[in-house]
Amino acid sequence: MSNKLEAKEISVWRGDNLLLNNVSFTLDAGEVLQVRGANGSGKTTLLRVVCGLGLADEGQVYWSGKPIEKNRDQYYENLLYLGHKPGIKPALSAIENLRIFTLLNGRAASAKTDADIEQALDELSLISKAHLPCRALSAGQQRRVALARLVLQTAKLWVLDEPLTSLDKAGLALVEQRMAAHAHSGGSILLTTHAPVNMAGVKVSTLELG
Amino acid sequence: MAEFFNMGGYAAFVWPSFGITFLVLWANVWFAKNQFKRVTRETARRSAMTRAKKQARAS
Amino acid sequence: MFKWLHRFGSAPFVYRFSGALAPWVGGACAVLLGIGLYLGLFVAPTDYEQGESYRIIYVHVPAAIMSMFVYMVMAISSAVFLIWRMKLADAVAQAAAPIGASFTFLALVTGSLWGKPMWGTWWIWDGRLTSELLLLFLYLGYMALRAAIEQPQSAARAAAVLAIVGVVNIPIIHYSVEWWSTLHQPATITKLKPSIHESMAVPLRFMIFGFLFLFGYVLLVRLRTGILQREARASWVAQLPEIMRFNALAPAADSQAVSPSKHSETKHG
Amino acid sequence: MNLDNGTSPVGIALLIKCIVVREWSIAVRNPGQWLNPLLFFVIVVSLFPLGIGPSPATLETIAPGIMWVSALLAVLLSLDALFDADYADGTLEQMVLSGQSMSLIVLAKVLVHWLLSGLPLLVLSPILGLLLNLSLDTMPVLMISLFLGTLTMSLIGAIGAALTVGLNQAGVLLSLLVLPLTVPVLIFGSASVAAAASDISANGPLLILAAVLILALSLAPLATALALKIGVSGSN
Repeated sequence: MSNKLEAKEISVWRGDNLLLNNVSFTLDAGEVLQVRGANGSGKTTLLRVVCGLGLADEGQVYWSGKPIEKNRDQYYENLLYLGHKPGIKPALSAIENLRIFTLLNGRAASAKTDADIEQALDELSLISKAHLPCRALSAGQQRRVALARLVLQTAKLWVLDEPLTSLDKAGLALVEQRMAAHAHSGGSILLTTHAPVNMAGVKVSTLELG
Repeated sequence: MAEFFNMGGYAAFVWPSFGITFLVLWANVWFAKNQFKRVTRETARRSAMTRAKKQARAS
Repeated sequence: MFKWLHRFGSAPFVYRFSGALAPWVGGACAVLLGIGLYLGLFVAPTDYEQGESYRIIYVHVPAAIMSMFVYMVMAISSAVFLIWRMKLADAVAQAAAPIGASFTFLALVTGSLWGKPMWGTWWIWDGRLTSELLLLFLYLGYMALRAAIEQPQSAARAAAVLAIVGVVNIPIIHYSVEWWSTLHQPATITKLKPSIHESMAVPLRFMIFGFLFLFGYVLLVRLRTGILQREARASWVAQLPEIMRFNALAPAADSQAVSPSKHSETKHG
Repeated sequence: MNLDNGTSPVGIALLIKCIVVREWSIAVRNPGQWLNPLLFFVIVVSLFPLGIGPSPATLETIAPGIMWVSALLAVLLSLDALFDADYADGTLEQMVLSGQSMSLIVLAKVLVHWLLSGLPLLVLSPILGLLLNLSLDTMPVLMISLFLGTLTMSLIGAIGAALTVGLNQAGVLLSLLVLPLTVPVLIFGSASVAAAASDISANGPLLILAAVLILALSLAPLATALALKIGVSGSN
């Protein structure tokens, strides 16, 4: 089975109101799916359920044909999640954070050396601040450190929760270019953004929520 | 009868322990039934609301 | 066999089954407690050593036994909930917790009321009473954790983990407290459970089963409440007579969107 | 829901080294996090003589209890920060999503937490023992029992910290959940020191302490890993 992500009739209740009502979608290799909807329409919840970080009241998420609870290792091996929370330790420097990240995501990625990390940081023009504790960086810069993981990890499926927030023009262009490259190389992306995403030569389907 | 209630001088311990026990047990029963009635009313309202929403979504 | 067991997984069946069972269990409890009390207070002879105060065992011992039994019920249903993901098992654990806490509290109160005439102090650091006190903390911790987490699903799973961690610790806590109490108190203090004559033991058995059926009755009522709370959105709940009755009575304006067309002759399944 | 993700794709030693280095560098840069519980321990121990009276005889009899209750509370104080910081900045989610065995990660984190909370208590305890008129020859037993006890306390406390991760006002709830579970450690810990103080061999309680430690070492990380996965999936 190819690396296909599929969600079937995902429903989530928050108390009495129906946050996600029977949401279904499939995401094949090389495809990009943009989840759109007003604030509070359940975009973040849907992404967290897809990553197995949240529990849906009804419905099931499948990765290459199998429910994600059954093949959790294989699924997480191919998954990169970027949530609202930056996912970096403010007390540690960018390089230390990324070193931990590449090691934790193991396998091929752990072959990444400090050189690769510095190269990734350079691409996001953070090399000058690589050794500063992330506490000292601005929100936009911290976001770039988190986004450096896109460069460093070989995950096939990207699940990105508003990756473009607090990024300047240069950062925006860079991330969109990275995403397009990922899609062309057979990777799939599930993302939420408010601004429309323009990726050269990539079919972007959208899923409307709420 | 008075001698019975005296409980051989231990009345001050036997009767309170029986009293407290059955008070607490009865409170358990009463609260359980009371909560059941309250939740039934609450569920009726919620299920009516849910059906209304589902019809609204379906139409 | 599994097919039969599986039916206990479906909420409507358990809801109706416990509804039918509850009155019988309640009746049996009343009968057992009645006989137990009558025998215990009127028929059982006076204890040569403790006089009449030994009659407190007719409430203390059942409460102590039930406090432990209910925690076991909670731990087992929590394990079933975590392993086989049966939502109803969690409803059982949630329903049982306050009852267990009440039994533990009763065991403590009656234990100290019983200890006063014998040792002159309201609280004695006897091994069993101290274990009961710690068991009460475990119950309170379980209920506090479940109340502290907003999302019902996470609260249920976290509380289940705590119940299982607790049940693993209970024997360790119990034996260390026993060891500790023998270490500090000379053995002269008589054990709380005196060796009692057969005629005194009969009422005790009635009382123990009376408490057991009382637990059964309150558990069934609270279980039904839990099922209603969890399945409020389900369609089978909407057809329940007690729910229809409310909707029919509700003022027209409130539920005009929902007008069960011919609610007069509805037959509930 | 399997409790553990099986053997970690990255070598176990490499994973533990990575977590230990991470925790150590965080702790070094934020000393308040682990220094405060030590100061708390010193202050609490020195409060007791003020409350109970300075007479050496009474102090000596209750010294084991004071040392142990204060050590327990000090470790409990430092448990709060075990997972809450990682939860708040999203690194906890990334760990769960990394596919590595959460129990190993938890074990590594708890060991570093113990190195920074339990071990310093150990080092400080003889000095405070003198404050409470404990004789010098009970010091070895005091340190051994604290070594076993504080490590067990960190492991069991980690379960409570994981269950209350992300909750506001988690500190109070954490102590309600964890303290009943640490009663055996308290009983055998202070009993061993009391035995040593009255020149009886303290081997019995110490061996039981070691047994409880091994039980905690093997089971606690599993429960903590499961509790963390539940805690992470709780928030949205």
